[in-house]
Amino acid sequence: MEIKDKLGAIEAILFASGEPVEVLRLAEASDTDVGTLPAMIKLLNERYDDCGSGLSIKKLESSYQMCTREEFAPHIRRAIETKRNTPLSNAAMEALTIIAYNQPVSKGFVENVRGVDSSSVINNLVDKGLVEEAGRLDVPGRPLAYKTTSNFLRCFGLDSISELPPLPHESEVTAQLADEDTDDISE
Amino acid sequence: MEIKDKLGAIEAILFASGEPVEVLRLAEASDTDVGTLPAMIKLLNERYDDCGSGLSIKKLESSYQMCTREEFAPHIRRAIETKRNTPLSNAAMEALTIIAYNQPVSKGFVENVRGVDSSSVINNLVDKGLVEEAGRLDVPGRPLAYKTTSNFLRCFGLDSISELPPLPHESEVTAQLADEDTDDISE
Amino acid sequence: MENITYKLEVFEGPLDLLLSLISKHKLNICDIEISELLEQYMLYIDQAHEQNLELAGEFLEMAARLVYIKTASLLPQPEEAEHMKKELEGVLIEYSLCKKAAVRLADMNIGGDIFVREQMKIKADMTYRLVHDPIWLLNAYSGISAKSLKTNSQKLHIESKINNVVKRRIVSVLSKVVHILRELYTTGEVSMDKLYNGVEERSARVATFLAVLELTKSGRIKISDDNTMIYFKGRKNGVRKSWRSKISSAR
Repeated sequence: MEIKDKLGAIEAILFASGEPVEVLRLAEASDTDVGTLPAMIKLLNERYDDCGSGLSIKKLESSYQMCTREEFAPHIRRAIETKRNTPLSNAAMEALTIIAYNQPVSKGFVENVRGVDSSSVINNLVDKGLVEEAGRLDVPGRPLAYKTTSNFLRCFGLDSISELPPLPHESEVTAQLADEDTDDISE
Repeated sequence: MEIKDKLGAIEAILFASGEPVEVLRLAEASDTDVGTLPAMIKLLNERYDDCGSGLSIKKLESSYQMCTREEFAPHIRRAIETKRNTPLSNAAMEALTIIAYNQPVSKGFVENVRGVDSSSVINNLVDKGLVEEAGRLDVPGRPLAYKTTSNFLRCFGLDSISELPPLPHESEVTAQLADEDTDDISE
Repeated sequence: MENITYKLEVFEGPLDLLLSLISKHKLNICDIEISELLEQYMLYIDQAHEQNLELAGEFLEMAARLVYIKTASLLPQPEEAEHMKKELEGVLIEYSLCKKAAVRLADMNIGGDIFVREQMKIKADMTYRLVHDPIWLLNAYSGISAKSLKTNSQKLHIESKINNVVKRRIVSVLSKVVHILRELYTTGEVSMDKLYNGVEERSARVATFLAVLELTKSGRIKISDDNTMIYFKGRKNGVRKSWRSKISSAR
């Protein structure tokens, strides 16, 4: 195995691990001698320096970790924070309305109405500060309950939950259907 | 900001995000013009090629993602002891194919083509991040629709859904069944 | 779960089985001989039955469909059968295309060899800042409520069905055996009518009937020639005790 390949393997391993990798494990997995590993890491870091890469490899105790260079932190923050303003997905809107109209409500309830697993959707709503935990429900299993937040009210221009647009009443729906029927007849 | 710095910022953003980053978001956060972004990515990938890096940047629909090169998979596996992904079952591949070629598509459609209940197969594809919800279809019952993910593209080496291999022609099917017959006879 | 339900040897489902039969018996997928296909299909179902393989409902549904097509084709005007046959052929061709495409796609799978990483843990404010009209909420809710109402009512429906089955009292044959023997121990004989007197529940009546058969078979009781009276075939006390203790421990 050439040095070039070993360097590639070291990069790939450090990238994929995310967390710090023990010197011994890194050497073994990249077919590198433990003694020469520091020199290899140095080669990689020099290459990163030369081309102004956004990455660098840091030594922590007896481990190595790949990370970004500090000077690019503002860019990273911008990239991650702009994500917060991507409009809500259909799935997220559905889960949010089910919680809004039925709060406090368990994850199970949302999943029942939607017919699919909704864990990640709800976690996402929590991350976005639209929904928060509201204790546990007093039903078997004592599931976590969720309710909407004040940020939710702000995002939808509401003063309070009582201002949610009223749901059409079931009798209205049937009345409307009946109306449509009569329309059909009169046509 | 020099090109060198922009390249560094792009690298840092892609590294830190982990998941695919939308073109617009990446351009904005790295102070790059959307039009020149593809050229910048190309520069980075060329640099990675030249020095035999373990990394590469993939385009997935309208996003970019940093990932490792295939050839280093054995090293990574040795280092981080990931279980080799169990290959997808025939049932899963069938459902995935139907969704990929007809997306967005309901569970009912998949079941119609396969002739068997496919709920657990589809849930499994969702868990594996190959398939995700895509709103509801505007047909009676408003069933949930499914589409493939960017992870699907990466796993199957595609840049976009339009690159899916063309479907086999009907005549191939009839011919193939006939071929199998002759095979049987010759055995 | 998918394994036990659909995996019958190598078949994913009834369509998979049909395709294999078509190929094995050199049938023309564009003009299937239904009788031949039905015969082979039923042969397979029988074999599966013999091996105690649990077949998914879909396999039986398909059998019914094939039988129906065959029956309809015997009618003076077999247009419906012809139509259903064409439909089945269409489904089979479509499914076989899907299988073929799935194999091609599977060849391209490199997912396990490319690694990505988790997002770095960065303290970022992810609070949602966009502002929407509240009518969005109503729209999203009414988009699902029709469906959820339907599924919820369906669920009720299913629950009531299950309750019909589960909540109905099931009377065990054993309890009736005990009942009959108890009668016999006290009186030595009992009339058939008396056993059924006041027993309204179907399950209880069936259990009584089976209990009489069971006891006759084991030679514990005998029935009069006109089938109206049951007599006790006397046993030693010790046997009686051990039998009863067996029952009470079995309970």
